[in-house]
Amino acid sequence: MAIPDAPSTTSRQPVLSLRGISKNFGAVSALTDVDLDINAGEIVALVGDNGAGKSTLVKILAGAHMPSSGSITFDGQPVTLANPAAALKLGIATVFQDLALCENLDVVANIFLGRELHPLRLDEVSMEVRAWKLLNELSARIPSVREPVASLSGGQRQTVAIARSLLMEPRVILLDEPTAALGVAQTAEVLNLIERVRDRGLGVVMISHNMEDVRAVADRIVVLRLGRNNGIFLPGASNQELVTAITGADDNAVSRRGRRTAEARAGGEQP
Amino acid sequence: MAIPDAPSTTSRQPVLSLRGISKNFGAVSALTDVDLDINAGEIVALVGDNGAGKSTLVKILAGAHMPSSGSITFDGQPVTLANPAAALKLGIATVFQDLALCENLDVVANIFLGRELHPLRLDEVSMEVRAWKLLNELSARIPSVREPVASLSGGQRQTVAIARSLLMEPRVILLDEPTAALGVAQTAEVLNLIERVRDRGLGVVMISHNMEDVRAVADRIVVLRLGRNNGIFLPGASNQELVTAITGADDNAVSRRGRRTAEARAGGEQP
Amino acid sequence: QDIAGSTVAFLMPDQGSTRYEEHDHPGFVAEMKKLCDSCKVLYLNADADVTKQQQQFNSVITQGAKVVVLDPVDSAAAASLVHNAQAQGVKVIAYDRPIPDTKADFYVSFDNKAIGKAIAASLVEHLKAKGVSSDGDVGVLQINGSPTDAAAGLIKDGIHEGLKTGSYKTLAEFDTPNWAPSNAQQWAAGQISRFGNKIVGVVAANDGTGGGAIAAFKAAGVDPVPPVTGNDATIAALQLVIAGDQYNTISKPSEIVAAAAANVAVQLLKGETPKAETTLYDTPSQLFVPAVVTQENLKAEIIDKKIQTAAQLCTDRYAEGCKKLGIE
Amino acid sequence: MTVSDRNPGALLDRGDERLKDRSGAKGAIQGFLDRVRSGDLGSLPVVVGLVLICTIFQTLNPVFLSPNNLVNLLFDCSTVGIISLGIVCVLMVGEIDLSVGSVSGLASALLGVLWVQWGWPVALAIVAAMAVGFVTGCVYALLLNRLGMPSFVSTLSGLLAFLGLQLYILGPTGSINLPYDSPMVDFGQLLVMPYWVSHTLAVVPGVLGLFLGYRKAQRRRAAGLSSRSLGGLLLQAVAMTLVLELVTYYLNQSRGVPWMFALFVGLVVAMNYALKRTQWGRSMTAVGGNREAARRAGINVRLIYTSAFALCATLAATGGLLSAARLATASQQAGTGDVNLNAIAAAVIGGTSLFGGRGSAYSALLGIIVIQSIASGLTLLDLSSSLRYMITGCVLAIAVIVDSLARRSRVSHGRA
Amino acid sequence: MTVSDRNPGALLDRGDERLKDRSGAKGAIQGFLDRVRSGDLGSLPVVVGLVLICTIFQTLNPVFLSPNNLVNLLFDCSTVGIISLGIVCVLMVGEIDLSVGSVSGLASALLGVLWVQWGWPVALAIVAAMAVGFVTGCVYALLLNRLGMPSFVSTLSGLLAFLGLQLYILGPTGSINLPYDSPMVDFGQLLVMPYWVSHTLAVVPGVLGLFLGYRKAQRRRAAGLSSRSLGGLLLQAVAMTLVLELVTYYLNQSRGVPWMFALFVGLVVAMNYALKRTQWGRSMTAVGGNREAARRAGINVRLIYTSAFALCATLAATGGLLSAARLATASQQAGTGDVNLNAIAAAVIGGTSLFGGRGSAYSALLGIIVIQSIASGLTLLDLSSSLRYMITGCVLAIAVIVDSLARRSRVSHGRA
Ligand SMILES: Nc1ncnc2c1ncn2[C@@H]1O[C@H](COP(=O)(O)OP(=O)(O)OP(=O)(O)O)[C@@H](O)[C@H]1O
Ligand SMILES: Nc1ncnc2c1ncn2[C@@H]1O[C@H](COP(=O)(O)OP(=O)(O)OP(=O)(O)O)[C@@H](O)[C@H]1O
Ligand SMILES: [Mg+2]
Ligand SMILES: [Mg+2]
Repeated sequence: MAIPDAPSTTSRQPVLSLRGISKNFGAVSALTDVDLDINAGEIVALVGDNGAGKSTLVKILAGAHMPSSGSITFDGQPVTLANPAAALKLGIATVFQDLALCENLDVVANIFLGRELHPLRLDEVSMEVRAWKLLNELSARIPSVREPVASLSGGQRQTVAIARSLLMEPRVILLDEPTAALGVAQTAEVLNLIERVRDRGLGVVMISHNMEDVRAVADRIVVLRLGRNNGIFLPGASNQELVTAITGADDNAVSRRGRRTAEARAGGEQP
Repeated sequence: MAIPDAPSTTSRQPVLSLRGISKNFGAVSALTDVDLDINAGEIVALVGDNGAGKSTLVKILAGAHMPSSGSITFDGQPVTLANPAAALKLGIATVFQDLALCENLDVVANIFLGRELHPLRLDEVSMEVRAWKLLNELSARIPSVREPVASLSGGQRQTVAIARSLLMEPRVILLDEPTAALGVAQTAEVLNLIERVRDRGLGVVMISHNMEDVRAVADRIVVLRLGRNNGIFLPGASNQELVTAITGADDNAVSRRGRRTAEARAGGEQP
Repeated sequence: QDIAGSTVAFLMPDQGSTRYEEHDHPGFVAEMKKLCDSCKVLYLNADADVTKQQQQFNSVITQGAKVVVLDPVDSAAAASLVHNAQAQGVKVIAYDRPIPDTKADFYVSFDNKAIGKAIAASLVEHLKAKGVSSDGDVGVLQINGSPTDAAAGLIKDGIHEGLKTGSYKTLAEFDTPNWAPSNAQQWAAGQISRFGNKIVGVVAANDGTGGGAIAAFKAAGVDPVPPVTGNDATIAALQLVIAGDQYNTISKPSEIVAAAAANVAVQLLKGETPKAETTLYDTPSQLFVPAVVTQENLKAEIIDKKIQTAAQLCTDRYAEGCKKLGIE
Repeated sequence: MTVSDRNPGALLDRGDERLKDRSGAKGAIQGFLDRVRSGDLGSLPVVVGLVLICTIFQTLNPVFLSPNNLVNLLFDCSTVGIISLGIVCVLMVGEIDLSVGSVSGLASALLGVLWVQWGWPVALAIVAAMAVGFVTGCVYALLLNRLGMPSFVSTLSGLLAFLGLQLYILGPTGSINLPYDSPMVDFGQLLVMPYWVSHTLAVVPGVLGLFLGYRKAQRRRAAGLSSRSLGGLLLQAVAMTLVLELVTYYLNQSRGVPWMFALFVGLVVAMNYALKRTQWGRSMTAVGGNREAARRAGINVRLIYTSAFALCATLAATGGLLSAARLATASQQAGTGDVNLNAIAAAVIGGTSLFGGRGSAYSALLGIIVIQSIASGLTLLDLSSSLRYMITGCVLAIAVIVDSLARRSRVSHGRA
Repeated sequence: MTVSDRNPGALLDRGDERLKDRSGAKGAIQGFLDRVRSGDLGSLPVVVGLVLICTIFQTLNPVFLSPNNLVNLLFDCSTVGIISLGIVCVLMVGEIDLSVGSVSGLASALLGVLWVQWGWPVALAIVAAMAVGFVTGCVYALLLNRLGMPSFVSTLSGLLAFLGLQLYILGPTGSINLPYDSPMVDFGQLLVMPYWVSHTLAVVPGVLGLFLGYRKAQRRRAAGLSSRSLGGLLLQAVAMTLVLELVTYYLNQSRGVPWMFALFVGLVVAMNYALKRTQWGRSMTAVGGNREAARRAGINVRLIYTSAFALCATLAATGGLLSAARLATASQQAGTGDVNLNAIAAAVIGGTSLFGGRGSAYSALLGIIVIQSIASGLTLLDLSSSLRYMITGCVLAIAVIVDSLARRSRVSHGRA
């Protein structure tokens, strides 16, 4: 169910569009000649093996890295995202895989970092109320928002990072493995949230290794392999198809494990 | 399918057994009166909501935290795990959720940290060969093992942390969300690995938020909720059961989302 | 006026030289004991820090000192201390270094400028006597004290004057940070590379820097070491003089000056006006002339005046030299 | 979106059942005990260390706590304290400025030359000296931002270069005396508050604390958050006012509270406000805690560095001007010696981390008081310099050990 | 377990297709250019800065590069260099020792008192002084390990306390002369290698490098890993030998290579081996990089701290002994002044991070050469001390700017 060429998506102008993006780190080429379009009101899932370059791509879109070559257009205008502030100004909100929280600040301060209410006289009460609301919306289980982030559990931190990105009114939202550390309930809430956000007309990029989640919410699935585009799929694509595109081989660890467990079960049933 | 009381597991002596473990952080009680048994040749899955105290429990077993109260026995002997070195010496290997890698060291150095070959004259060649072998076994996609860990992707780091724990010959292995950042192939390899390790007679504790994975490999599922034991299940338990135990409510985000998507699909089928 | 139980403070500037703790302070205390047994003497050393000295000054006044003997770290900065003290009715005796900007109640000192002049002039004379020609590009090196030390500035001025008594050029001049001998040594070593045997002598502002210069010559394998001056008559320097490595140093029998200061202090306590020999910077003053010590007069100035004992100086390695100079 | 398992009717921030109840007087005491056990005591341990030091010195020489000596102490604290306040700024962002001593020396030299020698109006000379400090800080920030030069090295270069400059501009004359009767020198040496002013000011913190605390509690209650009880607020306000009034009364037995110290405390309070209650301060803390995270949050990290260095160097210059006033001299020695180390040590002793992201303006105040108390206490004992050095070292260690012990238990509770 | 998509037949560590090929001469050049572009140049930039400094001073005064002056330079480098080597150790674990100057001063004072005054055998006096250093380091480590006292504060206390102790034990006499004809002083002032020894030693690094490099390449090839070509190894060995022989030849034009410098270099090489090729060094780096991760890996973090501090203080004492030998005096000023700052600055300038986990023993060597070159170069110019300070500051900045520029591009390539 791979989309051979996707002229249908070019009918409306993408919010954000990448062409020929490459990124080298010393002797390693993390990205080579990658193209990507993000439309408003659409969830693009970005999948790929470990080290495929997904986070690098997101960091380039978020202004955290500069691409080695390639062009980015936003609303049809070529832009250079020289730093994260530039990306934020364009309305690109990002949840990074490494979360990028300040461990020494408390939860409220982290959520509002860079966007504090009343710069000259911080309004702690309003910020705290707003923070609780956001966290409750995400079913977060954080005992106190006045503890430094250093003392939070992995999932609690991830929730904080997601709450951060909901604060501003973005045009595009980039989520780099947003549910990796979340509990089942929190994951469900985040998926709900992603759908709500899409319905409000935002462009969403979601990276995930969980194929169920990806197929549940994505409108389009873009596969990266070893830093290159490796096909675009619709959510209806089978697991097998996707995994093959991701690992680059029909016979991969997933399929082998699938066979093995199936055999074991069969063996177990006929003792 | 909850196990009401599990006398069957007490027939053989558990390798590691916790009784009445509590842990307070300032005003927050992260763990209250938790019991846990780990048998040889058994995979115990530890599940729970974000902030339920799973990682705290693992850190206590790994010697990284001292419990506020409670007792730990290893092979029937009461032990105090005053520091990680003590736990390692007993043969408890751990993959921490926050990975605990030294960003400034390269992959080989991280894998062998504390267990270098030839302390007075490091054998870099053998270590590098061994590291490549371990990484390939895990289907890792790491371009170079001589780069500092700081430059690795999230999943690559996690693979390194897992490779670390395979180096020694442990009695018990604790895996705190080992597959959270891994790609599909790598996840499959790790699940294979966990099963192989169990079959070699090790006790395995695995924390995961992915119920499929949990049910696929676990022999017993222990649920924590808000720092307390909240039931023990067999892998045959339904998703619904588990999620209810984890979130503490029948009507939770997961079930709501399930209903919603089902309705939407139904609605979509009858336009 | 009854002065029993009064408090007198004795404030010294730094540790650059051991004399303050070894000679001045004991000398002052001993004389005070003689003159006023029940008087209390407060002693503090400012470790070459102006602000510390100000704190110490304020502190002794708080403790009720009626007379303060002050050897200022920075002569200019001391002016305000004197000013404040006098406003509170506390008398100040300038000691060792003058306080030009404000009139202290008395000034007792060796003259630092005179010291600089004396060592330089003594060196010039020695060179002339040896028949060292001042023609061509030969000359002397000048190693001054710390650039941030006012006393060093006075000595430096004196050295300039002293060198004018001869016609030897100054090849190069150096302010030694913190009076550190190792800095002096490094600098001297560089000049030796630069000028080689054109260096006929070194005027060093104290024994430590002089010792550094000597070490540099020794390290460069220069033999014999050209004459090097010093100042303070430390044991180490006297030993070098005995061994013939250092040409001269200055003996300041500080006990005498300290005793004089004690006398003045007691008179001021009693409300008397101490009589002055001269007036310097508008301040009634009593100045002592220090003695230049060379091999010739070492026995007379040091041993005979009981400033150091032969036993202290003539340790095994210097015994032979001592014998030559007639010191037993 | 309803969260089914929160305690019904609980306050927004008290919903988690794992939180122990900490309301009411018993709760407050329990909370305090909890904090003692977990080592989360803020600056209390340093205060305990200070009390210890004071007790020892007082028993050794009763002049130590005499009002007169304390007034001297306050005068002496102010100059290095202000420099230390600047150091807190650069430490907050995880950098260092080794040149504060030299910059302060340069400022005092400039004051002497411009005001006394060239006859500029004193205000202009002050502004010029502070401007030089400001520019210096900007240059350090530029070197860091554009060239990535570690501040340790750039400020070390500055340390040397400015010392040279100081000597150079004072060169021809050496130290320069400032006129005694000028308001500047009076400010540094004599000016104290009239009694009524000091007593009035001593009431302000308590009243303000009560007022603001009450308003905040009201707003929090309205928003459904937990809030402090009025009783607790009142108790705190009364206690604070009492202590301050007592201290003021005691100091007024002698000369009174120096205006210079008031300036220092004013700057500390202002800095504390800026660091804790403005976006700028939040950004400073964030940059010090995790530079990359701050950058990704859209904070202009370069601007933050620039502001930190500029503020530090400007405060250093201010400190230099005040110490010139205190000495009534633009001295060649100004800013040399221990100034650097004392300024940095004060901040660190007060609890500001050398590694960035953790600290407070009050650490400068506390730290410098500790250091000056030791210095002052030792001047009251008749000791040779060698002994004085040794004892200073030991007492310093003791003063910090209390704090370290408290923090150690904090680490063992997993929140280093 | 077969990895289907690796390049078939590729070396174990060259399997990833994203890796650019870097074998062969062209690959090596390409790799170098890559590294230039990404700023991963190790100590090359500092060397460039050094060359820059040397050129400038040489044009200003041709004595600068005269063999005689260089020999002096090497003598002077060794003392502070050894202290700086200790600083590298504590910086590696992310701590600091501010008291190295005082400890070195104390050691030289002990040498004077024990050897000259009390008549102990010189070897015993040396051992005693070093033992004092060792114990000092252990005490700092104890304070850190048991009480969690930040090393900045404990060593600051040490700085003061040991300065006092130094003054105290030298008290009665002030400075003490060391006998000029003793081997100790000879070692510090005169002893140089015979020509044949220096020329032989100059060959060693090249030959050893070639031998070990070849053996390693062989082993790697056997293990299926990529390896360096013999040509490259040979080229490097020849180049290194040539440079060293030339330098040796040049120095032998004057007095020759000082044994003291040889000792320093020997210690640097040993330390480099210990840091890079032993488990201990790995643990040091790990503790400096992420203390908690190291602890969780079962490393005895306390022991590592103890070894770092003990080594640092012992090396500081050694440096103090050598500087006493160099000066032929146990002076009251020994170890005061710039010693601390120079020792720390040398390590930092050489590229060791103040924040732990990154550094090398060679940074002490390089850094101290930079610092001493500046000092020596300025010594040869007739400058007032104010100008000298200013120029030192500026030249220091310039020397580091080259390095900073290189590292900046490194940050922009995402590997800060
Ligand atoms: N700062 C860096 N310096 C050097 N190499 C880097 C850097 N960042 C990423 N890389 C390399 O680029 C490649 C792609 O990394 P990236 O983080 O984009 O992977 P990813 O697709 O997000 O993987 P994962 O699923 O594990 O998160 C990896 O091989 C990694 O080693
Ligand atoms: N060092 C600490 N200091 C203070 N509180 C802590 C600390 N570590 C954990 N906690 C608290 O303990 C609770 C349990 O945390 P823990 O990390 O064990 O959760 P978890 O079950 O692993 O969650 P997750 O699924 O998100 O990883 C959390 O509320 C957290 O805030
Ligand atoms: Mg990623
Ligand atoms: Mg966890």
